[in-house]
Amino acid sequence: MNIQWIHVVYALLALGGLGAVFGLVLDIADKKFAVEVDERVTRVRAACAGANCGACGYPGCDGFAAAVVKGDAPVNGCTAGGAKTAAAIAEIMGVSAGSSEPRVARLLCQGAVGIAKERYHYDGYKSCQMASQMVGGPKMCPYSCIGLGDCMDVCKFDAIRIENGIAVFDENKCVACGMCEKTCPRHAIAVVPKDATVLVRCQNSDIGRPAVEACTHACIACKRCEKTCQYDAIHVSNGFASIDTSKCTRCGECAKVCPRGCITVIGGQVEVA
Amino acid sequence: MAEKSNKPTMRGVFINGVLNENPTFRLVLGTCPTLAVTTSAINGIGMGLAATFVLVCSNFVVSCVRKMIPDKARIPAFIVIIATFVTIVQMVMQAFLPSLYDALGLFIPLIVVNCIILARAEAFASKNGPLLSAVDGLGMGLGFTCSITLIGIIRELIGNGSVFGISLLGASYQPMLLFVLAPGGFITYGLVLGIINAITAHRQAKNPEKEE
Amino acid sequence: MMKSFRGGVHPLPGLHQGKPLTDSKPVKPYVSEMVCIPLNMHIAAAPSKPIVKKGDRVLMGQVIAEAVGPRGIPVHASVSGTVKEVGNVQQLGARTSPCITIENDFQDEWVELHGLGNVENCDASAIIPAIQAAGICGMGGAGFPTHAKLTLPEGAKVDTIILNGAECETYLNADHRLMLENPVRVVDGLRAAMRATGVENGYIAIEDNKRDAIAAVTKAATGRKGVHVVTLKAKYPQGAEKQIIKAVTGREVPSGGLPMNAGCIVMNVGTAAAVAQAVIDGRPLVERITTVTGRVREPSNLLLRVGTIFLDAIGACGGYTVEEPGKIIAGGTMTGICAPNETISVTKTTGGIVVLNKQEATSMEESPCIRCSRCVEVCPMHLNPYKLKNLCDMNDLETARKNNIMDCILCSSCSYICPSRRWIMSSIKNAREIIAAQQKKGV
Amino acid sequence: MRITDVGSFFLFMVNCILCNNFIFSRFLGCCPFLGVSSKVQTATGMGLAVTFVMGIASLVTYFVNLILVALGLEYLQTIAFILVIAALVQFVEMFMKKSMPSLYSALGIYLPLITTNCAVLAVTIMNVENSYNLFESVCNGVFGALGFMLAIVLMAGVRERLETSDIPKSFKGFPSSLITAGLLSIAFMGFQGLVK
Amino acid sequence: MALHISTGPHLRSRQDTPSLMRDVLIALCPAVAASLYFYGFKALWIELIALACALLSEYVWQRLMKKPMRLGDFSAAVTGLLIGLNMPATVPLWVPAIGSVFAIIIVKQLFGGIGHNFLNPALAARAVLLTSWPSYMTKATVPLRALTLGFYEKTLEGVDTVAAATPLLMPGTDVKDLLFGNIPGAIGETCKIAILLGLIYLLIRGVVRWQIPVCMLGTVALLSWILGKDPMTAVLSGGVLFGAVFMATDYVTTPMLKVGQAIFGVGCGLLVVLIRNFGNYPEGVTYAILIMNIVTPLLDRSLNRKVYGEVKQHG
Repeated sequence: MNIQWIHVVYALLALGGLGAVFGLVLDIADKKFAVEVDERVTRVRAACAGANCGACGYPGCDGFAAAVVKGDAPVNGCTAGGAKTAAAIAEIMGVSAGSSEPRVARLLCQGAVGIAKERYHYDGYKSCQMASQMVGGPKMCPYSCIGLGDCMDVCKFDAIRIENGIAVFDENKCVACGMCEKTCPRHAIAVVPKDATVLVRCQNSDIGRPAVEACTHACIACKRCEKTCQYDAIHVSNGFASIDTSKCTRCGECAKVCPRGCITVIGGQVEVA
Repeated sequence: MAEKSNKPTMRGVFINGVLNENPTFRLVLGTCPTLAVTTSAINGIGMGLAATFVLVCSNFVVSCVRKMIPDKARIPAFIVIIATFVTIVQMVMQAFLPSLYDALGLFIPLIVVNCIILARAEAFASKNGPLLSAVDGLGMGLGFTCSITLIGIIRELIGNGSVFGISLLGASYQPMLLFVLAPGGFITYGLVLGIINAITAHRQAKNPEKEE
Repeated sequence: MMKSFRGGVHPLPGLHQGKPLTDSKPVKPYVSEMVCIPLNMHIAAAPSKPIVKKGDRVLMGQVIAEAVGPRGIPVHASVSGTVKEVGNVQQLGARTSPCITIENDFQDEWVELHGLGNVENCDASAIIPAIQAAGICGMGGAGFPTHAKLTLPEGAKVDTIILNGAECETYLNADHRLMLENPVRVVDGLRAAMRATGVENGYIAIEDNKRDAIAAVTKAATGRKGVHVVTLKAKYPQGAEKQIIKAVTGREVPSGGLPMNAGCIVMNVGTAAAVAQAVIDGRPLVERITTVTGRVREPSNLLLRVGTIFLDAIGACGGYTVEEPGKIIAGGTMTGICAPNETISVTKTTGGIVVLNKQEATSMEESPCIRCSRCVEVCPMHLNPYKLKNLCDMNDLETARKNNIMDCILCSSCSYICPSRRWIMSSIKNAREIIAAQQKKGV
Repeated sequence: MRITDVGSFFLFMVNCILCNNFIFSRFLGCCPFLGVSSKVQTATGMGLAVTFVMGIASLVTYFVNLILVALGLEYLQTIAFILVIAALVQFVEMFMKKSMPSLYSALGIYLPLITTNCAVLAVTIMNVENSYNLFESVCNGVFGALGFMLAIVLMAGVRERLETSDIPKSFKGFPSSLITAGLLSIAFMGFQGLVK
Repeated sequence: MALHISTGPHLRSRQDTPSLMRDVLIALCPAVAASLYFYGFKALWIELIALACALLSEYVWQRLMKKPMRLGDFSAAVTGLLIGLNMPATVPLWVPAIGSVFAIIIVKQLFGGIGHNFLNPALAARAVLLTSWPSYMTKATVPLRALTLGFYEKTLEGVDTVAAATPLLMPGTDVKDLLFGNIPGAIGETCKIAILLGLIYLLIRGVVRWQIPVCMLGTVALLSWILGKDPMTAVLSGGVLFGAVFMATDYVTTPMLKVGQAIFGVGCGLLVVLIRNFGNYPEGVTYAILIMNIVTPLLDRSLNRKVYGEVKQHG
């Protein structure tokens, strides 16, 4: 085979020439036009798949990296990079997953249909915020879960559903982001440690009759739990009892003495300390 | 990032490419060839194999030279490597498979800018050893090939009544021309993607532990 | 010539259906055995402070709670009798309201009244204090203290007072009957307000579906200085402050501004009549005309004492025609507020009590927007309600704010017209409350 | 098709923008088309940036091709062109960042994405294959890119609207975008044959 | 007793989605009647099949996806009937069936069902059928002198691709024929009088606003006149009138503001003339409206009107 070596030389020269010219120009340009960038952006940029594919919805990997650092884009936004890239970016941004003790959102109300008394039949726009503004709310208890699902709408993890007129949380899906807690107009949701299994599930500040009339499971501030607790972990203030989780031993004694059934033990098992 | 158990194995990397991170259906990369050349199953296979070849070779070479290339020149260097292999494929096809070459046309040189290849070079080959990178390229490439062949089969079957040029649906079948035209490409891809998502979601719902 | 604004709901069948029930019924007085008078009938920082206690005997017109703050107004006993209770009762607010319950002795024994005399000759500077002392607040619905409205801040240039006799709300005829039966009082009230503020132009704006009232008021207004009667096109919300200003004067109230910024003061005709009584006779505001209508046996226009319990007022109209009412609305069906039970009180702002049956009261399910653009057509503020609703649903309040969500007047026209039965106004209202709360927090 | 006079110039334009739209009938540039079309604003920026780069790339590669032809190195076309484009994009980006910050903030961020936009490489290769002259090459680049821009902006408009839609869960994201693109492309078939 | 409580308005307008769609169905009745008169039972079959398939696909989808059943809003029925009326009489019955399924499943339900489709489902289906089986879709049946001689059908095999929009090819077609529908075309779109009756009904019932049909027809007439064609023929031939009355006025896919609607109408008219006179397709109405459907979100986005109160302070 007769190889025309001269063509190879041409090819090498041409490509080399192109490469050299562009390399030189770009190098000069890089120095001349250098602009300061946030160091984290560079690192996130390096962690990306770097294909500039645009699959993340941002204009290029640089755009994505900038957005991540700004907090606009999720750390797992780089679809091309997959899970590993997401983990790497998460590390740079310092939002690594399994950090502290697991927390979970729980509803501090048991006012389901038939338990909390109905004040009126709310028939309007499905929004707790709206209903809570309207003549005292649809349930007699002005501290109850309204059950129109504002929390469900804001939950990005599909962890909340409305059953029997109150919110029900899926412990496995909940990531304790706290959106529901912020949204609830009645402040009836709290993000608590997952192992805080003994909870006072009522925040009715009324004492005595109004509380009794509002809901069969309303705390009436009778202080029996306070007297029973050997660990000084449960106290009545503002008209309802609340538990200090750091002192609570999850013994569940308080739940046994509560005449209104507003203290619950999750899982039904009472752990003896 | 749990490092200990996650050391990439050959098999793992390969499966990852074909299934878990299937470039077409999971990462949705390289959409242009997926849409453009899948008017028939044979075109799909041709395109897929060409891309696989480029992927394997470029991943291997990139991985070999990854320590020599300065960071700034990384992307241009990768592109040159990829372009070289694409040119080789182009020439080979032109010589031995002229009809396929004509059918794929412009999209052979455009393998250069197929996001999958550059993405794998950046994300995998520049961080892993040559052999592993080649396997990754093979996995990704075969994943790509299978996917676009599938789309090609569907489009050819509905739009032409045949698969790989063999008439399947009989003479009385009135082909739905739309599917071999441009809109059909988008719609088929979209529908297949949606259905695959639905199946995955269904399977995940059934046994959430198995698939992560 | 009929004046109007752009947008609004034209009187379709269904919207004005309630008017004929009571538009030809003369006003009848009705007094109940007991009244429960809320102390926060007006918009103010704090409710009025009770100065009577349980067991006290009070005379009609006696101050039972005194004004708190510069915008506050006193509350007067609307019957003579014995105070039964001073305490919190659930009214229409989000929380319970302080109320004074008085058992009527049917003596109607008045306290001594000191009027200023003729509105044209009396001391102009005494008018506003007299209005405050009479406890007058806007009777159209919002309940803004009238003396505060008429007290212009330094540098405000107001040249027009508009009396709002549009009564565009469905079902209600209280203002209509007032203008028909007592037009002179209405004109007197306007003159008093004009003299108190030194404004030269006064308009009484009435919708063209109240021809008889227009005739009566025109007759009463002849020869009165600077008083004009304007005929407006009958459509909803013709009686909204901003729309009536646009219709009468052609001016627009700047976004976020008050009618004052357009050189106008807008007052309800009922308020004007109350002003006239306060100025001429020194009589405090203790009764008002309320249309009680809907599913009641004899829909009527009643002259009710402030604090009358809804159930009594409904009883005065023969009770319900249905076994169980579905909804009891304080006000008309467009912007009225639902009562949680039958025991709430008629206040200074209650223009009507509308009873709906169960079927009417059950709202239809929201279905997806079909982009029919009717909400855009009817919006009297020329907003894009469908867009705002979408933004609210997506929780994008920032963009909603940029799309002028705060300019919405909550007139409900969009929700009314929506063929998909979407709660457009409600979600806008909801979002506005959230935005307002955020802004408050931010400050 | 060639440009010979004003009339054919317009036909050429219509052909590039509407009839043979890069996205809807040629499937070029689909990645950014699907990726960067979620907001009208970003889509417009992307479209303008592509127009800019494709114009310049057509111009530069025209001369590069002359060199290659002169040296008999046509087979290096792909490598040479992609190199030129990559370098060009990077250079333009750096240049813009420093000297035209306002323009950069509007367009610059899209530039890196363009290197892998196959439309750019495709247009340069098409120019060569159709043996367009310099003017035709640049026109082809610019008008082709305008067609891309039209497509991506329309797509972004539709997608913004679909944001509130209740799309079935497994069809959210790419699948619905692809079907949207398919439907848009059906509509665009109406433009076929405008230029014969 | 628990009273109901909601925010206002406590009573709503009587016009709701089902009633609007029902009005559209009623407005289509004259066109249906005309199709029966000209094409006999074949037309009925086509319409019924299209209707049934549309309703069935909607039902099956909502059932499978566990979505609220919305068959009662009649929107699927309108889509189905429109597809049926858009078929030529010679079409095999499976063609409208596929059209209906495509329209409901892919164009409408995949994007979330009623109110969320960005293309008119009936038109998109027609475009799909037109591209997929052009030979069936453009074969025009001519009810020659149908009015004078009763049912008289003739298939113009020779002039397949001739178009509905070029009735002047048929010797002896005059404005009267155009008006009464004695011309080739789809079964529902030939009889202009029936369509105008529908338009009048829709306008009286306040279902559609005049902006879109008037702007579209006006633009077609004006541009045709400028191009030296008879504006009357241009407006009355082909599917322009049908499209302007029933397709371009579809709420979901048209702009919200009046200005936008006017622009939409003008755009449709412009594209119709453009495609008719310069494009591959004899009948541009389908594509013209589809293209304007796509532009609609941008029109909605960019057009704004002056909000009340955006003025300087008085005095």
